Amino acid sequence: MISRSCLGIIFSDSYSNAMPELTSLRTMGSVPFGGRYRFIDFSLSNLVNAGISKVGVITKSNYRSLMDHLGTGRPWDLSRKNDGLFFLPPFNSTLGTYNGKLEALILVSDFINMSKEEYVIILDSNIIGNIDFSEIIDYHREKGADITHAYLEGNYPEGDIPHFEINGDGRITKITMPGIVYEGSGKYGVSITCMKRTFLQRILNTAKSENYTDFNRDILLKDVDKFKIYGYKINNFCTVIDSMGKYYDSSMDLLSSDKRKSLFDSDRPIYTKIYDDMPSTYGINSSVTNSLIADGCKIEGEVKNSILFRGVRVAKGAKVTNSIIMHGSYISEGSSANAVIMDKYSVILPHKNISGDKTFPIYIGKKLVV
Amino acid sequence: MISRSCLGIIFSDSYSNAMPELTSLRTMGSVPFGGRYRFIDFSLSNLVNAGISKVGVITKSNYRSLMDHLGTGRPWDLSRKNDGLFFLPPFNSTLGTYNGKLEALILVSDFINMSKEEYVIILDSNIIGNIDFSEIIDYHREKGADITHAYLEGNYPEGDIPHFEINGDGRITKITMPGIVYEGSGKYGVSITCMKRTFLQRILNTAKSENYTDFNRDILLKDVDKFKIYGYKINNFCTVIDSMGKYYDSSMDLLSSDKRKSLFDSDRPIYTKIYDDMPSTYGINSSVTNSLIADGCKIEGEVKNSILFRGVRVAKGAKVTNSIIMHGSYISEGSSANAVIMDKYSVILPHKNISGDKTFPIYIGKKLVV
Amino acid sequence: MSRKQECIAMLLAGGQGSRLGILTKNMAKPAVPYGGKYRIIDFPLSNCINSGITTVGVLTQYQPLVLNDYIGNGSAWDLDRENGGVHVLSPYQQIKGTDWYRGTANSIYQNINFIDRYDPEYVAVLSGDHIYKMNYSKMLDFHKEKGSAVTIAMLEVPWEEASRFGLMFTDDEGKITAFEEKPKNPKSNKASMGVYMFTWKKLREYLIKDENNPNSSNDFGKDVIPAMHAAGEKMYAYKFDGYWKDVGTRGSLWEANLDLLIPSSGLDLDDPNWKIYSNNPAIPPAYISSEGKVSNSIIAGGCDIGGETDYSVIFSNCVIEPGAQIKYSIIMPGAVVKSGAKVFYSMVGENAVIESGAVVGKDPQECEKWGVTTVGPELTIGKNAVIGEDLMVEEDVKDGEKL
Amino acid sequence: MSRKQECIAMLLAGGQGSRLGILTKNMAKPAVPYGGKYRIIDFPLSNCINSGITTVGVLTQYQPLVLNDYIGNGSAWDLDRENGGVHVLSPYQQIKGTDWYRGTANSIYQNINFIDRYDPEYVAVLSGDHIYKMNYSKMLDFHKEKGSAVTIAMLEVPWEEASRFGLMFTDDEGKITAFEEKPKNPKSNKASMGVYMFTWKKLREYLIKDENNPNSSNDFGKDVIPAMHAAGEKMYAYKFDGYWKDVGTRGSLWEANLDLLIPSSGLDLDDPNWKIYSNNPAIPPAYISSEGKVSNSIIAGGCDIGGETDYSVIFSNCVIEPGAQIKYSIIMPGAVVKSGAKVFYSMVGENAVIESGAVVGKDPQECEKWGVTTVGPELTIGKNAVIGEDLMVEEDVKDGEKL
Repeated sequence: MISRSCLGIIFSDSYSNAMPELTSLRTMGSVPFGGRYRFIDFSLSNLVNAGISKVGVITKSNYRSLMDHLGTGRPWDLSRKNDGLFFLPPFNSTLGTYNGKLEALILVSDFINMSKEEYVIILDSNIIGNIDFSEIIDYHREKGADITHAYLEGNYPEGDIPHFEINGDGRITKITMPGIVYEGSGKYGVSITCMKRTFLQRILNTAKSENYTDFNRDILLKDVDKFKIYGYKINNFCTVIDSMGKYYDSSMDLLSSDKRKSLFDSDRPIYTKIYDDMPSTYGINSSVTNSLIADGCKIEGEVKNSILFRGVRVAKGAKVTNSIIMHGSYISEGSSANAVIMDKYSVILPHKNISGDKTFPIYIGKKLVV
Repeated sequence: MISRSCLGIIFSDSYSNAMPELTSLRTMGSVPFGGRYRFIDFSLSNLVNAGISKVGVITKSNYRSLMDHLGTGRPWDLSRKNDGLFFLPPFNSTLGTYNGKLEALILVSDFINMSKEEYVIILDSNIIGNIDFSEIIDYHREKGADITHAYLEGNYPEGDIPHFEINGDGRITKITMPGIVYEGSGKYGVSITCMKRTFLQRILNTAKSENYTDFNRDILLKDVDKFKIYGYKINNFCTVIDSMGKYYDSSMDLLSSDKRKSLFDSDRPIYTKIYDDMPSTYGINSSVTNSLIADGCKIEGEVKNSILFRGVRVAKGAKVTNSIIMHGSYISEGSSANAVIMDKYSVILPHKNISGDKTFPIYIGKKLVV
Repeated sequence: MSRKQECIAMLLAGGQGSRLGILTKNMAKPAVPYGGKYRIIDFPLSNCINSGITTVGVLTQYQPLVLNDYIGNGSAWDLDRENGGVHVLSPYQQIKGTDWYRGTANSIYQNINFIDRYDPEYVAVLSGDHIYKMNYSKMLDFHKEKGSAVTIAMLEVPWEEASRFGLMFTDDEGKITAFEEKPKNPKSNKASMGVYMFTWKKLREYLIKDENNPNSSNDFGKDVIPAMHAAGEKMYAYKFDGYWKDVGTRGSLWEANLDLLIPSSGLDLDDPNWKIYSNNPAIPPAYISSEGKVSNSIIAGGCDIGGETDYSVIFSNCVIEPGAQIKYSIIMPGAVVKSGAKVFYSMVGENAVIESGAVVGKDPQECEKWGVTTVGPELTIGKNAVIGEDLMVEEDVKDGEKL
Repeated sequence: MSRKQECIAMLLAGGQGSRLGILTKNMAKPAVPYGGKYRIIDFPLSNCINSGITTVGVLTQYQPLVLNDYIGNGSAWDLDRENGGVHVLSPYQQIKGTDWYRGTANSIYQNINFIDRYDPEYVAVLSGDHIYKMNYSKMLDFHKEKGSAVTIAMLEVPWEEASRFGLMFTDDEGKITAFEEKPKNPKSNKASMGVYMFTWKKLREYLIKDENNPNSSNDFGKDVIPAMHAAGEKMYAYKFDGYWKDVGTRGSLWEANLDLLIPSSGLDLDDPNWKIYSNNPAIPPAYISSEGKVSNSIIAGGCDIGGETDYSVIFSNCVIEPGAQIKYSIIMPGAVVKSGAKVFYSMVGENAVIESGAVVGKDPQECEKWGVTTVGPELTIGKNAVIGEDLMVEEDVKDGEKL
């Protein structure tokens, strides 16, 4: 086949409880990022840029904002007669929810069984990066792997993330789960896995009969010797966002030209829902430096080291520094915001000064007036 | 506006427990009907044929088959950048479900409040008819009604359906709810109502504060004097399917040329999902009379007074009479089916004779082999 | 807006198809109805999407309206894409004047800009008027494996028919060593199917050369392929052995329709793994009335059959009244055959009306030299009119008239 | 496939727009960029969808490729419809030969079949090259109320400019009593905006009459409207009083862009109830670097601004390097202005490159007779080259060259 025969499955809810502020009203997948995107845009765009045209999105709760964002899937060219975008709420679960990824996959196994694609890529929606998935599939095929797992190399992040030992051929020979906190550096997993669809079906059958629920614990750790698990190293800018600190730092990373250009590679665009705002206007006495400005903003004041989502207004004499200001928020005349994350439609009233610190940004909730 | 400014809201689940055989695995809206349709196709087509391009579908449970059927809404031209088709599962309900239509509407009031349309049409998905909704809106406007409620005239059907007394102007002056069984004839309600969107919002606010849940009991019956409720008479062929008997009889009605032509008016087509089967082939010794045959059938045997959905196979020497055979079912060599409703992918093995009666058709479940 | 595509397809749909006569008066040949619910172009378009080719240019300059209307946004074939999809490409006016497509090669030449937007490595050039199911991606694999400049799909035809085709000679590897164009005494039976897979860089180069050659007729078969051959480019033949039919004449169109009734013809439109998509109108299932007698026929949706049909293909929305007889005939969409009328061994165009008692066509056994009779679209054949064999009816026929 | 529509729109996008010179070398005028992220055609298309008109024919014969590519399947304007939607209509070959569009009226005449498929009661005929926001459905209401055969949108222009327009005289009811075409001494300041609402039955009749009139130039303004007037058809003027600008010249295109920076101009593209849709490329937000100095400007997505921009409109994906200066200028999509270059009172075409140290355009105060300088798309202006005022640059300019 000319288009790659691969199915995509995205977990839209992974780690949702890691960022309660941003995910109390939305799934992880619909958290705003980078001035005009939602987290899931990166996973979806990576899939479609690899020619994958059938994608299932597994949801658990609070998925309305995600449904609104994805709509018919058109911006990702996933509004298709055949294939396209499939919403997978926990239909068959009596509890209306699930525990662990294996259980979730078992609940949507109809979708997997009725697909015809040869391969499947399963990934989390909180992975921000521009990654060539067709390369992962090629690598998987070439190595004759059972499972290919993406990884990054560097200082271990916090969290119960698998650490890998990998041999010269790229095969993962040892996997450890560090518990919650870990020091040091090395190779650690990023939740992007590639398998043959039939292999996944086999795993799920086993999981079902053995009551397995956790992919990492019950499959990777247990069967690292039995299965040929290969590691695929991500060399591009890539960040997995699982805390507010990580969210803030990763956002600020986009002000670095190298990282921004690595993420927004024009050969593999990142698609998102279109809102048709007019381009931003900058007033006579405005001053904007080192900032990302989405469409529809009206800037009369000062903006520095910040990210403005669409439709943000910065009034005369207002000052925004080191901040992330989401859609439709308003910074009033004479007020200032430093190291602040303002959620959608929030307002800072005139002549108020809100200041956090880069290591401790202040979060202002959706529609809050401060 | 040139396109009518009206919002559509369909209850996909109404009366689901009235036909447990056909709705145990699907919502009412996705029950197959008429050889190639699902119930909801009629409501949806009536809405879009009146120029309505924003439709919310309220679901409760078992809505996967409905989601599969509706997809992106493309066959109804509802795959839109703005507007289009909106799936409304009980997002905000802690129970994941709702009681009564008012409660369901309250749960989706976000959707109603964020819409801009002037009017709203609310209807059930088990109404089979080709009805000009633009005429209903015009009538509603002309009468200056608060609520316009569609009705039929004739022998009262079974069930707790509102009976109307209507004055010369068309205004409903008295409403009675008969309880489960009722004799006689007259005017009775069909669950299609038209209101101003703002009027609906007002009703829902009241219902919320008063804990109303049932639209018929808590609004229609209570406020027949307070509100200007008008009746709109449906003159076309129209049937409300709320029992297996009604399902069978209404299906057989389609073999009548008049009723069929009233339902499939080429000026207002009924749209449905497209499957791209080839046209049906009729073998050398086949005999087909007084039957509706969808695409993709292969008929080698005898078919009489029956409705065959797409992809049905009738083997040599097999005989199908007075029956409804759904998608992909197979009637084997030398067997016969009389007054049978075969659900999807069911099989009658060779040389078996299954016979019900027109007043008591036999139901064969999905994928069952008999 | 346009992203790189490994392979795109260019579909030559330009032909007026004059041998189809009245059937193509108002539409290009690829828009001619086929098989009960299809049009000819459904086959290459479905082959494209099933092969994973999602960008298709349809080249046409002759009566594009019906074709345009039929293709619409391409959603019927899943070819409505934000990136790529199906595009109907008519010639356009340039500052220096207008260029009609002068030949098949010129039509691609004029759309080099369109192709370059997708920066493809390979371009499939397809005829728009054949009935066949083919996986172009397998042909592409073969093309890549051989490192070919152009790969030509090839079908072994019966020797007695070979002289009607462009023929190829190949070595054991499939490499093309020589060509022969419709020779009187064929020495090969390896016919070109009019399906080419080009390495775009090569094709682009030869198209520009061809355009600059004042002696060229700008045709693929006559000019570009021979030029590539002469220059020693690597050319391979890719063997195809399924059903393939050129429906360029009324006889072959009639035959190709009836082939659907012969299981052994090798043409299966019911394969769930290789669906043939078409632009379906919103119509109810077919109704066969109590008087209807249907045998060995294909009946499409929306029909109302009260008469007798035998060994025939009845397209969507036809009405065959009680007492009418259809035998060995093709009745195109929306046609009406009234009570007592007979249609034998004929093709009736879209929305034509055969009034009661009229007789159209004749059984070959009763003819000296039989040929299929064709009634043009939208025409009316009057009551009790009689129309013999091998005729092409291009205007209304009055009541009682005999032709 | 096509169902009845009360009102459809036909958009005249045919013009080469020669007064826009190099900017329309490779595209029809309606495809010219405007306002940072739009193209001119976004305005009539957005007006259509916002007015509830969901079937639009775009008539073009000049370089339709860019327009076709831009419009795509119409999804950007919510005009990708199974029934209706937007269709680009180029002239096509008929059996008897080809008909290029001979005039605005002839272009509609040639598409009577297209219109008839939707069986509309009303047809809006729109120019494709004006910037304005207008609710055609209100105009239709007026048209219906008056029982008019044709309603012409009318704008009261300043008396001193009136002589540039086709003018109308009306009675108190809005009924048109007389016309005057670009008179030297205007007696009316009621100008036609090139927006017509026709009762289709009437228009159809007059189009056929006009086509049969060998002396006609087949133009709406010159032939069809006067013929309807002469025959005593009811004609009304519908008054419009918002922002409206013909962007047919380089000067007016430049002006119309800068109008966006003047709040009092009356053009608001940020109204959520009347969005102007456009085909958005997938690009990240604009980045203003630490060296960037932006004042009184519009900056579109994907830009990387390191230099100084004042009173300018910078389109998508432009790069303004540190040390570059842009004043009172329009920089079209993808253009690059390198460090130390200056662009004053000019328009720079798509993907053009202004090398470092080059100077393009001049401040009017320093000129005798100022005019906007235009650099064509895809061109390169060499290092330290100097280009004066009121010039149209149609080819690359070498390093150090002075024009």
